[in-house]
This record gives sequence, C-alpha cells and structure tokens, in this order.
Amino acid sequence: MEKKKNEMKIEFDARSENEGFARVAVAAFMSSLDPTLEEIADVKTAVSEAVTNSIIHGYEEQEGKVYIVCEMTGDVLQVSVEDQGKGIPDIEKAMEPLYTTKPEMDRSGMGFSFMEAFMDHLEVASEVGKGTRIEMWKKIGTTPWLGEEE
Amino acid sequence: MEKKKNEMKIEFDARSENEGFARVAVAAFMSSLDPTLEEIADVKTAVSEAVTNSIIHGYEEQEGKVYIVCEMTGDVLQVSVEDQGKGIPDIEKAMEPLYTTKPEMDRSGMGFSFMEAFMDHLEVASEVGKGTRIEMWKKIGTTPWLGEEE
Amino acid sequence: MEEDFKVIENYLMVRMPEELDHHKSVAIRETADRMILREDVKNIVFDFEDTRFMDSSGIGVIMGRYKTIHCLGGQVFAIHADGQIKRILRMSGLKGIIEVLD
Amino acid sequence: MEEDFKVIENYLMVRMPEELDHHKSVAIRETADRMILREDVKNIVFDFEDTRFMDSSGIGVIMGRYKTIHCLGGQVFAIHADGQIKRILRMSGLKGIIEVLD
Ligand SMILES: Nc1ncnc2c1ncn2[C@@H]1O[C@H](COP(=O)(O)OP(=O)(O)O)[C@@H](O)[C@H]1O
Ligand SMILES: Nc1ncnc2c1ncn2[C@@H]1O[C@H](COP(=O)(O)OP(=O)(O)O)[C@@H](O)[C@H]1O
Repeated sequence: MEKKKNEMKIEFDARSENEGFARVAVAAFMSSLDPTLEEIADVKTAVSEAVTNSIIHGYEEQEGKVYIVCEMTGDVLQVSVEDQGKGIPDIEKAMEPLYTTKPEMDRSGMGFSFMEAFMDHLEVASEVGKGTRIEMWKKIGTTPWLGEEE
Repeated sequence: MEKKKNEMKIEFDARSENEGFARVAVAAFMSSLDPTLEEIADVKTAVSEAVTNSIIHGYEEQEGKVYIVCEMTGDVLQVSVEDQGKGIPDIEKAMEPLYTTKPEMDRSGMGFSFMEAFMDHLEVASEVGKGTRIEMWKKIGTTPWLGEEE
Repeated sequence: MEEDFKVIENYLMVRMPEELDHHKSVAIRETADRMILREDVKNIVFDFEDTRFMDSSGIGVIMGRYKTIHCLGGQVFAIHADGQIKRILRMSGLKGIIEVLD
Repeated sequence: MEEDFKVIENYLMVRMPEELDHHKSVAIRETADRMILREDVKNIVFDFEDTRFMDSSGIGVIMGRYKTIHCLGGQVFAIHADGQIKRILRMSGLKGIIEVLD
C-alpha cells in the first residue's frame, strides 16, 4: 500500500462566515481518497463543530485566527483545528454530552459528541489563556484496514 | 460601504492532485461576497493557472510547498499564489501569449493570458532560484465600483 | 431571509438554508423568535427541502424553539429532511421530541 | 478511465472529466495518444457533457491532439460544451481550428 503523505495548512480569521470555507476546504483536500458522500459529510460536520467552537468559545466572537492542519497518510485523514483563545478549564466536563457554557446562545452541547461520533478518534489539548487544539483521525474508504497506518 | 477585512492563508504540498483543492478553497472563501457563477469560474481558473505553474514550472513536479493568501476588503478579492521554486528569468517573455518552456508537456502557454483575462489586475514577482509570487485582484459583485478600494 | 418565514394559520413555516451552521443559525433564531412573539404562532415547521448540511448549531436552533413553543402547548415538525439531516436529528435525540415527517 | 475512450468507425470519442485541469489532463493525453497510435483513429471528438471546469491545461490537451490528427487529414470536434467551456475555447482561439458543435 502506498504511503505518500499529503499535507495542507489553513489559517483564517475567526469569523462565523468562514465556517463554511473551512469545512469545504478540508472536504476538497480529502477528495483524492475517494471518500463516500457519508464520509465527506462526517468530516465536514466534525470540522464545522471544532471551527465553530474556536470562534464562539475560544475567541468569544472577538478577533483571532483559526488554524487547520490536514494530513493524509495512506487512507487515514488527520485533521487538527487550533485556536489561541481562552482555553478549556475542564476538558472532561466540556466533553460531556449536552454540556455547554453558552446555553443563552442556543448551543446544544453536542459539538464534542458529534466530533467523536463522526471521526474514528479524537484528542483534545487545551490550556487556559493559551488556546485549544482538537486532533481528529478518520480512515477513509472501504478497503480493509491493514493495521499499519498511524 | 463596509470595509472589514477577511483573510485566509493556505499552504499545501506541490502535488497535482491538490490543484482542485486550491481553487475550491479560494472559491469557498470568497462566497460571502455573493459572486456570480461567472465570477467564481474566473477566480477558479486564475487560481488553477497560478497553482499549476508553481507545481510544474516552479518545482518541476518535485517536492515543495505552494502558498496562497486571500484577502477580501470590501468587495475586492486579492489572491496571491507563491512558490519557492526555480523562478522566472524573463517575466516579460514568460507573460507573452503562447510562450511556454514546456511544450513537450502540451502546455499551451496561455496560463498568464488567462490570469490576466479573468482577473482585474495581475502582478508577478520572481527571482531565479528563489521563487515566484503572483498577485491578483478582482472586484466581485455588481455594485458600482466606488474607486476607494485597494 | 424574511421570505423564508411564513405564518399559515398558527403554524410558523421556516425554510432552512442549504448549509445550516452556526453562521446561518444566528439570523434564523432571531427572525423566528421575533415572529413567534409578534404573530399568532403556536406550532413550528422546519422545512429542510434545500438543506444539504447541518451541524449541532442546527440542533440548537430547533431545541431552542422547541422550548418556547412546547410550554405553550405547541408542536415542532421537521419536513423534507434528507438522509443526512435525519441522521443528525436521530443522533441528537431530537427525533424523540419533535415530529419528523416524510 | 479506459471507459471514457471509445473508437467508433475512425472517430476517437473522449469523455472529458468534470474538472479538466493539469492533474486530470496527464492521463487523458497518455490514453488518447496510445489509442491514436494503436487503433484506426482519424478524427477525435471531445465530449464535454460532464465538464464544469477547464483551465489552459485543457486547451493544451486539445491542441496537442489536434497537431497529431491534423497532419493526417483528421478533424477535432468538441461537443456538449457548456457556456463556461465555450468561453475558454473561444478565448484560446481554438474555436477557429476545431469544430465546436451544439
Ligand atoms: N475551542 C474552545 N475554546 C474554549 N472552550 C471550548 C472550546 N471548544 C469547546 N469549549 C467548551 O466546551 C463546551 C462544550 O463544547 P461542545 O460540546 O462543542 O458544545 P457547544 O459548542 O454546543 O457548547 C463549550 O460550551 C465550551 O465551554
Ligand atoms: N511559478 C513559476 N515558476 C517558474 N516558471 C514559471 C512559473 N509560472 C510560469 N513560469 C514560466 O512562464 C511560462 C509561461 O507560463 P504560462 O503562460 O502559464 O504558460 P504554460 O504554463 O502553459 O507554460 C512557463 O512556461 C514557465 O516557463
């Protein structure tokens, strides 16, 4: 199996109108893996959740930059979404289903649940006052998993 | 007229399979300007030409990174495409219609002509052995040009 | 935007956008709540005919409207949802509290 | 890929991809040239039915095939090109040397 790596990075202003751009860019980048429509939807949703969180929680809709790094190695897609925003004081609590610190904004508290459901694996690193990085992995395609990736 | 700036940067491996990703990302980013289908096609074509040139001429299909910076100020889109490849010895000659150094690859020599035709303004900076940067501007939308932008 | 909201009898019909994310949800929440306050609205119908993408922000929009409407004895409906949107509705548990019609 | 190439009489029919850029053009050139050599091909028909995007790499593909075919007295046709593709063909000057049919 071919293992050539392909990488891209994006950096953009933390503005809600860029949420669509971010997920479309990641979807376009992964297209060489021939993903199914469902796999594309999964990745777009997970990216949308992470980017939205950076904008509304990380930067609280103030100025800032969101950073995405995408890597494809074999048929595994790795996406990280990072901000230099306020950080998460209690990651475990933040990841509980339905937990949200912005109920007044009609947040459902399902962002992390969706990321976990739609991707194969998720890691969260955060420091208060420094920022947050979400790292996600997903194997794309129906070819059998050979256990060598990642 | 509102003049809030919106910026994004992308960096990706100089591989031909990323050409589609690059133009889709720029098109998705500019969508908040409500471009017409023709304007989207114009920008995609110009970006595709510049990115292809970096991959096949700048890096001659060897390893390297392509950098895109997009800025929207008011209704003006600015896109730069940059590589750290071999550079262009004679920019004036390179920009002549039908001039190509890779006829054996069936290049038509129309890349620069298309960029100029589809964008409002184009600037080329290049240094042999250092790399090339193409900077392009286009006003998006049918609202009358007020002469204050850029 | 306004043309995506219609009151028929006491039903507020909301035509959802093609991509329902946080960016789009802000204006939908605002307009919907204004109409619920001003007009004689008892029930809400979210029409997903045009919608090809929805994330958890969409769930928040529906859930928030559900809370308001529900106390007053109203109901919330989702219509024309495609497979993808139905999947999100199912995963969120919303399928249990709103009516998803085909 | 191979299924996008068909020889009917001495016409090579090439079904162009959705996005015809440099990436896609490499394989098209190769396969087309192989078939021109091996089979009894005199004319080429490029079918743009599916094509929504084309840049100057597409022009290079057509121009290159035109050069080969033309010397042998053959002709190049473009069919089912939408407005966008026609615009590119017109701007490139190709409309003067190949037949663009509706
Ligand atoms: N990038 C981030 N920066 C700071 N806080 C975050 C970030 N992402 C998530 N959080 C915190 O975790 C909580 C749960 O996130 P999530 O499950 O996505 O739900 P929601 O976005 O609906 O609140 C958020 O309410 C917020 O307090
Ligand atoms: N990024 C670049 N790096 C090095 N050389 C370049 C670059 N872009 C263009 N060139 C040179 O300019 C020439 C003309 O470019 P262009 O008009 O796009 O035609 P084509 O790509 O078909 O050759 C190329 O053949 C090449 O020699």
